[in-house]
Amino acid sequence: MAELLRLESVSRRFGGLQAVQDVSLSVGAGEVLGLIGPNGAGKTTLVNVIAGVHPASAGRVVFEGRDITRLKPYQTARIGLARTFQIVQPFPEFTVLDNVAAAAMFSRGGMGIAAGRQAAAEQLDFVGLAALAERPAASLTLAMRKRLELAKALAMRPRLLFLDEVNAGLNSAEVEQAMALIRRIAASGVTIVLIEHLMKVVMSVCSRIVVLQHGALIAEGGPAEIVADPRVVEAYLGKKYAQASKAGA
Amino acid sequence: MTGLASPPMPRPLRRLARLALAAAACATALLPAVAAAQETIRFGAPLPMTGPLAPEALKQQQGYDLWAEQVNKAGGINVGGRRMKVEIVYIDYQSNTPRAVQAAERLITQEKVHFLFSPFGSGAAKAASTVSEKHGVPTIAPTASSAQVYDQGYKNLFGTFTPNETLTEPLANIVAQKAPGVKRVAILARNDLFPLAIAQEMEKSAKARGMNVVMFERYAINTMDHSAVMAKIKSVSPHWIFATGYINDLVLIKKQMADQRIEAPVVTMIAGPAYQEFIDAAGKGAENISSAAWWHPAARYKGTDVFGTSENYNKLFQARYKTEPDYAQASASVAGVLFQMAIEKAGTLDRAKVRETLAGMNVMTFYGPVTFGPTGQITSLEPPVFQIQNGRNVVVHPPSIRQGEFRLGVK
Amino acid sequence: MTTGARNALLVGAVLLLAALPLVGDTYALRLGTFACMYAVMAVSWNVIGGMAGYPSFATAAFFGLGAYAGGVLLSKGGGLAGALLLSGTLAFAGAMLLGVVLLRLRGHYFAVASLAVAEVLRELANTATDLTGGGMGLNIPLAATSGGPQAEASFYFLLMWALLLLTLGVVLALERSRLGFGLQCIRQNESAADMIGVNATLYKSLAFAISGVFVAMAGTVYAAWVHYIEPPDVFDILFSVKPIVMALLGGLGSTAGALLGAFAFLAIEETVWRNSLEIHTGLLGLLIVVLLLFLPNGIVSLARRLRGSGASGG
Amino acid sequence: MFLLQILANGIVLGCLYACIAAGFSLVWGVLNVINLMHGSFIVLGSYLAWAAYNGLGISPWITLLVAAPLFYGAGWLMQRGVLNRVIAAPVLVTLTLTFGLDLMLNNAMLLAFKADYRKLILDPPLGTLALGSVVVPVDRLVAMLFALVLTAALYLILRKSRVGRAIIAVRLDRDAATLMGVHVKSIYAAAFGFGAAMAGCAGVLLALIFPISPLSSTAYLGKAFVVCVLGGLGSVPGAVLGGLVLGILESFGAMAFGPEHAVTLSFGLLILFLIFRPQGLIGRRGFD
Repeated sequence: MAELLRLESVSRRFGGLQAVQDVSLSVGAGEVLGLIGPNGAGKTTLVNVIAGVHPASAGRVVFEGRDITRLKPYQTARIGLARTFQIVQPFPEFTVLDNVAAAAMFSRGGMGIAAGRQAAAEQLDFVGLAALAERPAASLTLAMRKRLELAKALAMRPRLLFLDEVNAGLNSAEVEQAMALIRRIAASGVTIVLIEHLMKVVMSVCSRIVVLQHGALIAEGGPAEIVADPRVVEAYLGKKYAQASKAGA
Repeated sequence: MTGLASPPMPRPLRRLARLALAAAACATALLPAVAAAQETIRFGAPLPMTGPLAPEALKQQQGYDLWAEQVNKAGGINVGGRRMKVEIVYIDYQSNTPRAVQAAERLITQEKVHFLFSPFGSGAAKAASTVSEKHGVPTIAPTASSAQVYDQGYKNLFGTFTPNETLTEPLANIVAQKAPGVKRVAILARNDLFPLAIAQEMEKSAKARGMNVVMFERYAINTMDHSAVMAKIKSVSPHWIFATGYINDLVLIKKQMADQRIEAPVVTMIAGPAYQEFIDAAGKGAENISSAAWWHPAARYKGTDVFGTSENYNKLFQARYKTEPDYAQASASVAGVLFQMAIEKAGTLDRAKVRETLAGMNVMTFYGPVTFGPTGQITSLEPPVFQIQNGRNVVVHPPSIRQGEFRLGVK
Repeated sequence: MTTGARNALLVGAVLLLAALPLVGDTYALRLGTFACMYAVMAVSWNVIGGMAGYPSFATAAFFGLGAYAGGVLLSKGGGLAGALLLSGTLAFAGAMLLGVVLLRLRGHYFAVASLAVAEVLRELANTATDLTGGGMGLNIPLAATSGGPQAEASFYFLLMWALLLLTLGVVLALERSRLGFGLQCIRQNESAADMIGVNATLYKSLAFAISGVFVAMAGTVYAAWVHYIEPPDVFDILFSVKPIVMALLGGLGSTAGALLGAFAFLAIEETVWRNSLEIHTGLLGLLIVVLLLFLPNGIVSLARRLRGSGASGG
Repeated sequence: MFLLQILANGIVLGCLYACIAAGFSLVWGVLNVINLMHGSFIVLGSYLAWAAYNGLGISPWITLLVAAPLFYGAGWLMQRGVLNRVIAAPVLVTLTLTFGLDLMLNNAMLLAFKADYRKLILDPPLGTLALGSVVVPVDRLVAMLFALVLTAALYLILRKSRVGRAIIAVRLDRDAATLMGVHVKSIYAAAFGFGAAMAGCAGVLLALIFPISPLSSTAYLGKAFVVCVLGGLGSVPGAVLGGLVLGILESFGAMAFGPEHAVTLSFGLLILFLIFRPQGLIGRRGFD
């Protein structure tokens, strides 16, 4: 499948801290790539680098053949790159509808307020929030806010969607619904990069998985291989378990 | 629209605050002033009672009040046979020029004053003169000496200070005569209409006598610290230091000159040494500082006005305010006197006629001979030059009222 | 009462104001001119302070810039229209340039920097004596309006009133436009706005420029009206603080609130100034404190609370 | 040569600026409130020294000791009573609120002391001291020394005393401090109290040098702003460094460009620092 995004030895430093180290990666169109790794591995930082929140200290980010390393967040948003936030970021005083309308209005192509609200209504139907359209965003529950984030990202008609721990804090029923939603989004042709801790979700939804630790890429491959890979187990559970799994496998 | 989180507050207090604010908000702002009683002549006097120029405003008010009391004690002004009392209407414009213009308009249209005194100082007087010109209200400016104030071609504006060069010329003459060695002049001026204008006149007068102006610096209004420019003055080692500003500026400058042990044969300051407050604040450092002003209590004029002679004015002022008058108070009083003489001569309160009489006036008052030039600024005064000698202002020029010799050396 | 209806009501009231020259004397016209001037400042400030949420204290800088730019052109014989155009473009361009740098700051830092801009401009006007007359002030010749004080007072009142209408027209249109929507996003959560494609730097600079252009033109009208200006008067810090108090008085964030706040503030200020010789500055301070402590949402909310209704106005 | 003289002027002035700014910087840094009344507090301190000296013959050095607790108490009360209500409010509200309070305070002083300039003239005038070609007025020198002592005292209080540690904790992380059992409300009041005390004492010192009037409060406030941003928010050593830099720059700047540009220079500097180095010369996001 055609290559959508390519990272060429991307790294990012904050003063002495090497947050992302020499990551090279490519994401094909239509894929659902899992991006996993222990806390503080640099997953969110990597997304921030790609989205332009923190420009890369070294290396190149290429999206659809175009170098977007130096682009600012609002520019990446306009060429089809969307992301949800780990900590939800709604516009508190706006209604749910206007939150999504804002995303539709200012992202790819851009549109007027009326058209924006029209597109927003459609996205709200898609994620099942239509009933709460007129409620202020600040009054939503956590699960509903996560869905609002999703609706906003979709309203940006993304070609590449980063879902940053969309299921964090949800109960099992809510996770099931979220997974169904992600599958429907993937089916609609959107390439997804899923940052996730819940192995259940990763194993069932992702077509390929990449593992990050201390800012560096330590493993890549299908779900089955990754789970068995000792380096991954060691990264998550420590050395002792790694030997056990190697011995047992 | 949730706006800001409203603070936790006991219910009754919040209801009280709401009512108070609502009442104030709908109070009608345009309530017309009480109708003017017919038998008094009302003079409008916008003054900077609050703000940086408050000390100067106080002096003008003392001059006006003394005149009004004397006139009313003598039975009021004779307007074509009818005796009318005098009333002065004050408005505070907070040393803010736009508000001075608004005050002038309010005095004319709301308070229905017959005549107007200008606000303090050249800048505000000039700004307000536009309003009195538009309404055709004769206005006398007791404290505006710069020619630029009278350069707008207005007919209704008159001033009781002669132009700035009438101060700097006699000063330059005396210094040239008494201290021929004075060749290097350093000028420090407050960046304001009157102080800067008179500094520029000083520069001309000094250059006209072959003196070399080695330094001409301006300092910003409200400057607290002059030590930098003091160092500059010291570096050019001038014979004559000429500083302009208002009382507090000049007290500060003198102290900081002493702080850096700056001495010079001649030190002149304009609009400070004439005031007793300056002498008290500057203390021993004020010795031998020279200055000039449009009037001095040592004057001996025989006038045909309500005060009569200069000595009588001094006596009345001393009795009322327990201190000797200076030129600012005298100028405010003479502004009232000139209105009185013009009204009595014209025999009417009609503004155009009173304006005519003022324009063509040629009288002698306790303040000196008064005739107004074509621009409305008085041209007939011969401002005295004086010097602070052991804590008192001593007149050194003109010879007719001289009290002492011009001395050199300021520590 | 929906926002649309309230805006229409207020614009209608402003239109009615045009009749003042027929009924009021020169002092009433002067008050009317000040009211329109304050309204232009409050409504303009609301674009950057209320809509974009950036606490700008630069209104005095724009006003002074407009007064001097227009004043200098007028004193050199230029026409009023030309002067208005000049000060408007200067303010717009200046604000756009300055905005790119200044609007990177947030909160206190932005407030202090915008305050300092007025200080620097005032000192520049003070020292550029040959251009601006410096501390000696600037003479602006009497505009060639024939007729007595009433005619001239009406002329300047109608001029300031027209400027207010222009400002209201632009700002009300802005409020409902895409730019207005984007500014609301920036105010609520700037990083989220970035992520969905809002060009925050450009939008903030535009808001800053619009908050300056009409204030500068008001400065020019003011200079022509008073015929003589000095740096400390037109760059007075009160011109930066009063519009904020008016917007707060009217209810932060809405153009109608700013407009209402401006007229209410003038009424209070005039009443206080007229009736107390000694303590009016103190009373003005008291008003600000009482307003901020007990009525943070301003008169708009006051009306709603007094009615006790839960109407969702605004 | 007179360059030495200018340097001396700059240093003496700088120390006074430091003392003026230290309290302002503390309040801004800890409470995140810009206290526009700071200038008026300083003028109030000057009036206290003037009244004590002319009225009761108490020398300014003693008034200094009285002023510290007096202003601390006044500041403490004002914070608890008024400012505490708007601590969490946006900068718009806190800045405008202190502006309103300043209008009231300034007007009250105008009524109480009239607007004429008061001057505190020490009976045996302290005269001037000559060190080689450099001449320094003794009253300024003594005021400078006291200013340094005061600033050092504040620094030590913040470093060594319990309330000082608590103030720093609140400045670094308000929520964490609350979790540690710090009663944040009274710490805010204490910080504001110290700010007011510093202003009052600075006022007593400045009474010796400058004429006293409610109208110079804006000049003091302007200096406090510039020095505080120059040195770094909430940092006492930052205030000292910022004060010295401003004092020296103003002295040399006035020489080079002329005295009327001193104000332009200082505010131009303020804008540049706000944009390129908001944390100031040595200030860090945390505390020093």
